[in-house]
Amino acid sequence: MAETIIYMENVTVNFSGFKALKEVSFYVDRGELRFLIGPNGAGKTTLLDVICGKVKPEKGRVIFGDSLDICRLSEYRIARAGISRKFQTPSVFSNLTVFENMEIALKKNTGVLSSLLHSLNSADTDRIFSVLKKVGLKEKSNQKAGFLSHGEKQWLELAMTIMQEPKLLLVDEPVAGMTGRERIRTGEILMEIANDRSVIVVEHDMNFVQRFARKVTVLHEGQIICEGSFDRVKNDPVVIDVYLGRGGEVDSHALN
Amino acid sequence: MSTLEEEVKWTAMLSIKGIHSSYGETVILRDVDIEIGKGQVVALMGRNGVGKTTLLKTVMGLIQPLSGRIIFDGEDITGWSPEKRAVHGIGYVPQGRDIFPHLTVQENLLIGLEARGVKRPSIPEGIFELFPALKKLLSRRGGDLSGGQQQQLAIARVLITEPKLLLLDEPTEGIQPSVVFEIENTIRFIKEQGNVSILLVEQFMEFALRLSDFCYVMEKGSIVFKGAVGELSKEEIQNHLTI
Amino acid sequence: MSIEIILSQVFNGLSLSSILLLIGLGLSITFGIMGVINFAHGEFLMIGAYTAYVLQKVFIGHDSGTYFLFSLPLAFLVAGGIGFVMEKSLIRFLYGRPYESILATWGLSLILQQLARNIFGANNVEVTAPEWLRGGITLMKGLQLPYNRLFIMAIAVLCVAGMYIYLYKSTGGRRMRAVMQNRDMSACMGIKTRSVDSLTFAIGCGLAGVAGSAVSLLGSIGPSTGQNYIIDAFMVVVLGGVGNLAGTIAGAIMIGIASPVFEFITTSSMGKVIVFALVIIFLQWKPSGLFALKTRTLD
Amino acid sequence: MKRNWSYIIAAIALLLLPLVLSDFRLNLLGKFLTFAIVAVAIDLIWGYTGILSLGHGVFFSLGAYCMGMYLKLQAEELPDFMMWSGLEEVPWFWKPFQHFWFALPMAIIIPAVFAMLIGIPTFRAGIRGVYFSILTQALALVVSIFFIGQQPYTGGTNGITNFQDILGYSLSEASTMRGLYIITVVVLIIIFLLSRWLVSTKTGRVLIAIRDGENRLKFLGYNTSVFKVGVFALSAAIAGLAGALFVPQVGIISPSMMGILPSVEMAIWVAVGGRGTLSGAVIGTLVVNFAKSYLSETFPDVWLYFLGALFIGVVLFFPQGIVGVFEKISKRRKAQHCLVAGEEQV
Repeated sequence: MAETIIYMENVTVNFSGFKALKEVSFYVDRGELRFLIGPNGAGKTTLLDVICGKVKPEKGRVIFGDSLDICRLSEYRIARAGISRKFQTPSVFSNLTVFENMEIALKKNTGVLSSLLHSLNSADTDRIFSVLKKVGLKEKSNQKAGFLSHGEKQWLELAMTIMQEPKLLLVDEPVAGMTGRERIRTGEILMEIANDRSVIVVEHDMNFVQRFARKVTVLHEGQIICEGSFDRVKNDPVVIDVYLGRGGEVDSHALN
Repeated sequence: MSTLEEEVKWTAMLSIKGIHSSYGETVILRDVDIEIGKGQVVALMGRNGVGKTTLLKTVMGLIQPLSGRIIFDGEDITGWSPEKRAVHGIGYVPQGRDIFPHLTVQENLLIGLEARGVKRPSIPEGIFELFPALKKLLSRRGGDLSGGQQQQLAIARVLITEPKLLLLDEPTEGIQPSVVFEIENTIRFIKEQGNVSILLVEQFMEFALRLSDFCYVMEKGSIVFKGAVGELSKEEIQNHLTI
Repeated sequence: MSIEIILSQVFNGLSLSSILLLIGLGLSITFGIMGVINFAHGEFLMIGAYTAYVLQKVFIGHDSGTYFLFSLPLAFLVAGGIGFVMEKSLIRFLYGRPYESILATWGLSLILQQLARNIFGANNVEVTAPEWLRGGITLMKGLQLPYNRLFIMAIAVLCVAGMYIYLYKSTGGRRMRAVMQNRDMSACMGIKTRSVDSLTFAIGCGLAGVAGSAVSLLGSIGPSTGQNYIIDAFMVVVLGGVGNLAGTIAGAIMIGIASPVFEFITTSSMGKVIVFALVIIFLQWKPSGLFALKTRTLD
Repeated sequence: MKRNWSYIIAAIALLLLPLVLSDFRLNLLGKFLTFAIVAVAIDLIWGYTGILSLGHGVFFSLGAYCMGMYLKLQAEELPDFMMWSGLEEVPWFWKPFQHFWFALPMAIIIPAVFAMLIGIPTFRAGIRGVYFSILTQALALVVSIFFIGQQPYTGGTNGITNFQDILGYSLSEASTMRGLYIITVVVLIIIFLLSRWLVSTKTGRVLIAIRDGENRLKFLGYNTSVFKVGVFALSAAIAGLAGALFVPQVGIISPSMMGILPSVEMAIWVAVGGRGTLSGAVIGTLVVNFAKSYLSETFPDVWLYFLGALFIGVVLFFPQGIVGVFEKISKRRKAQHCLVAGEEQV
């Protein structure tokens, strides 16, 4: 199963002089759950932005699956090809109901005419409700998404990415601003999603990372400084220097 | 009302009473009380997203609290604009540093003095003694500096205006260890001068405890723990910082 | 087509560019710094033009040659002053609401036009150019550079130079750039952002006023004079990118030269169509304008 | 349910008005109702999709010119302005317009195609927000100047006028005018229902999603520019149809209907009524236009001040328009009702 799903080589991203990524090469295998960590401004979000087509790199190439060149595709084509993105701040459509948000996320009838003429069949509706149940939002399906709490919005967005049935899911700080119980819940949802697809997660919360991570990549100032199992990463002297050494977030007991 | 003001007038540089604050939709402060004495360094700790930055922004005036009062140097500043608070002596070093990217280092340094109406301002030499690295960078654009240099510039930019209260939001975040060491020395130097109070938001516990006299820990928008450094147990804080 | 004719069209274009530049600067800065689209900006040009007219009426019979030199700073002050009042009373409610600002400032423009109509009458009026601006330099046979157009270019160059010095060499300009780059942080440094806004808006309106008194040299002026330039000025901003000097200059030169040249080659109505089509084609290549700053926060 | 009933009552009332109103007033109302159709079209693209077009006067007028060409060719073999410009024959692209069956579909198709020509490059390049508004406004200017410049083919500044009959019915007969009025009401009802259906489908929800978060939608696999081009073209087509209904009732179409002022005014009708509510678009149009006809008849100078103040006032004080104000009142009443009921229970 060591097939590569994302193949990124020598990618450089330049924001008017500021290099957010410098010659980054990054590979993720099919079915992998990968965590990206690093200090603020290290380039984690930019890396996700490149993979989902939001940012076009100045140099380098990104191949998805066998041969799909990401850098040449528009965002919606990348999404249709099977890369889905959950943004850092919840970005659900607040004037639509929870159910309507899910309907929009359904990977079906995304053209102008088909969305005009086709309506949901009962299988679609069942699926929407079953996914909503999974994230605990079934009872709120008729509520406007704008009225959900912060945590619920995050879950709705995760549910929407499940509806997309992506081959690769990119998740940016899924537990920021959540309470302890919400975090565990979110982790469980993520693990379930990761069962049958590849997932890349950007996260600050090291306890969360430790609990759920299999393989970790550490970014610092636009470069990858370490990659490997959580144990390997946490003992890497460079990583400790620039990131973990700051303590605070990492429970020293947990590390030992 | 007046008793409260009188009560804090002689003891505290900053006194936050019963603040409720919301920022967008993400974080809400619930009934936060904090007090900082003259020349005191107070650490505010807590995990990501518990409301530390929101609290600093509320003190700076970037966010208006829903209720509660902020008393600074004997004056109730609750409804004041950020610029008025700045001129009255609150200096802010935000999390992303917020250097003006297209202004030179020199312009970044001068802008605070100019805003206070100083005619023909010049950069006091003392700043370069604290941050020798900045002297060589004066004509570079702020946006071209490295993270560590930006952090030093951000602190220098505020110190020039001689604030009575310094708000530091995670000064060590994303900074290489050698610069962290320099920043620690700078803060210690300021502390030893004794005329600037500091509210230091940090996740780096050791760093924060080395520098501060008193510490607060926040969780989900409320203060859950407080105590004088030296009397408190690190384990207890640790427990609040992890899940 | 002979070389002289083309050169004289380009020359005419440059004087149009100068006027568009003076209007575009204000538009671009107000959008960049406050997120307000000011559709009444053309009316500040109109105010400047009427300032020149009124001044001429007052000085009639006197030394009519020098009065015009006074009309330029006066137009700047009058238009800028009215702009300042407008900013304090209306524009400040529109910050960061570009759509709303379009409608509201459009309403403002209607009111200002109607005011001009009630004060000065609906018909156009003439401002006679001073003696020393008549005639021109003859470069070659069939190619004369009229003094009034040269004068307008000189004004534009002076104003842009002044703007440059203000922005990059003065403390006020530094504050303005700081607010444009990071409003919140500027406030935290003690900058009175609200006063910077009012001043910026006033300067933008003042520049449009200067453009207005320059326009009065080219032909008759009326309540809707501003309308003749505003759309082209917006094209300048769209082309040049928002909030920077270099882009506005480049955009103004492009639109200013392209309009008369294409209108000359084809017809005046066809020329407008071609220029519009070229703008749309250009935007395929650079959707956010010539000099857009690439930043991380585009959403 | 209650709302549906009020719609039905309003529709019946509109259909019965010919029995009550004078011919002059009826004609005026008919004209305003064609404007209301444009307003619904603008609401689709602005209120629901969040794209402010300031060039709908162009699409309206394109439709109107198509119908005007037909009417003109009914009246004269060689239109008078062509004769004055020295043309001896009707130009080839005018000829098919002598047939009603050609002119009417063209009044819908030409604006739609034109909107696509503008929409495809701009939306594909990712031009949005106020940039799009500015471009459409420039479009209004450019097209109106173009029409003025093409005197021999468009009638120049004067436009096309002096019509006689439509499909054999004389335009000077009151009964023809009444018929045209009824047709306008019926078309308005159909367009209204069509739009209501559209926003109730998934497409409608996609449009709202574009308004609230276009980027997010792209990452969900939607080619948002196709939707935007589609709704722009549809909106233009409806505006063109409205123009075709406008011409026979008013008797003239000239470039003054396609310039910037009428185009921006159309947006303000929607804003006054309330963006994002179809009924608001209709109500706003009628309110503003009756105010206009009253004020410009009685105090011609005041009208422009009033219009200007209206633009400013709506933006500053009533961003949700008339419908928004009513909704607020009814909500407050309901809340009070609940409160009273609650107190009684206690």
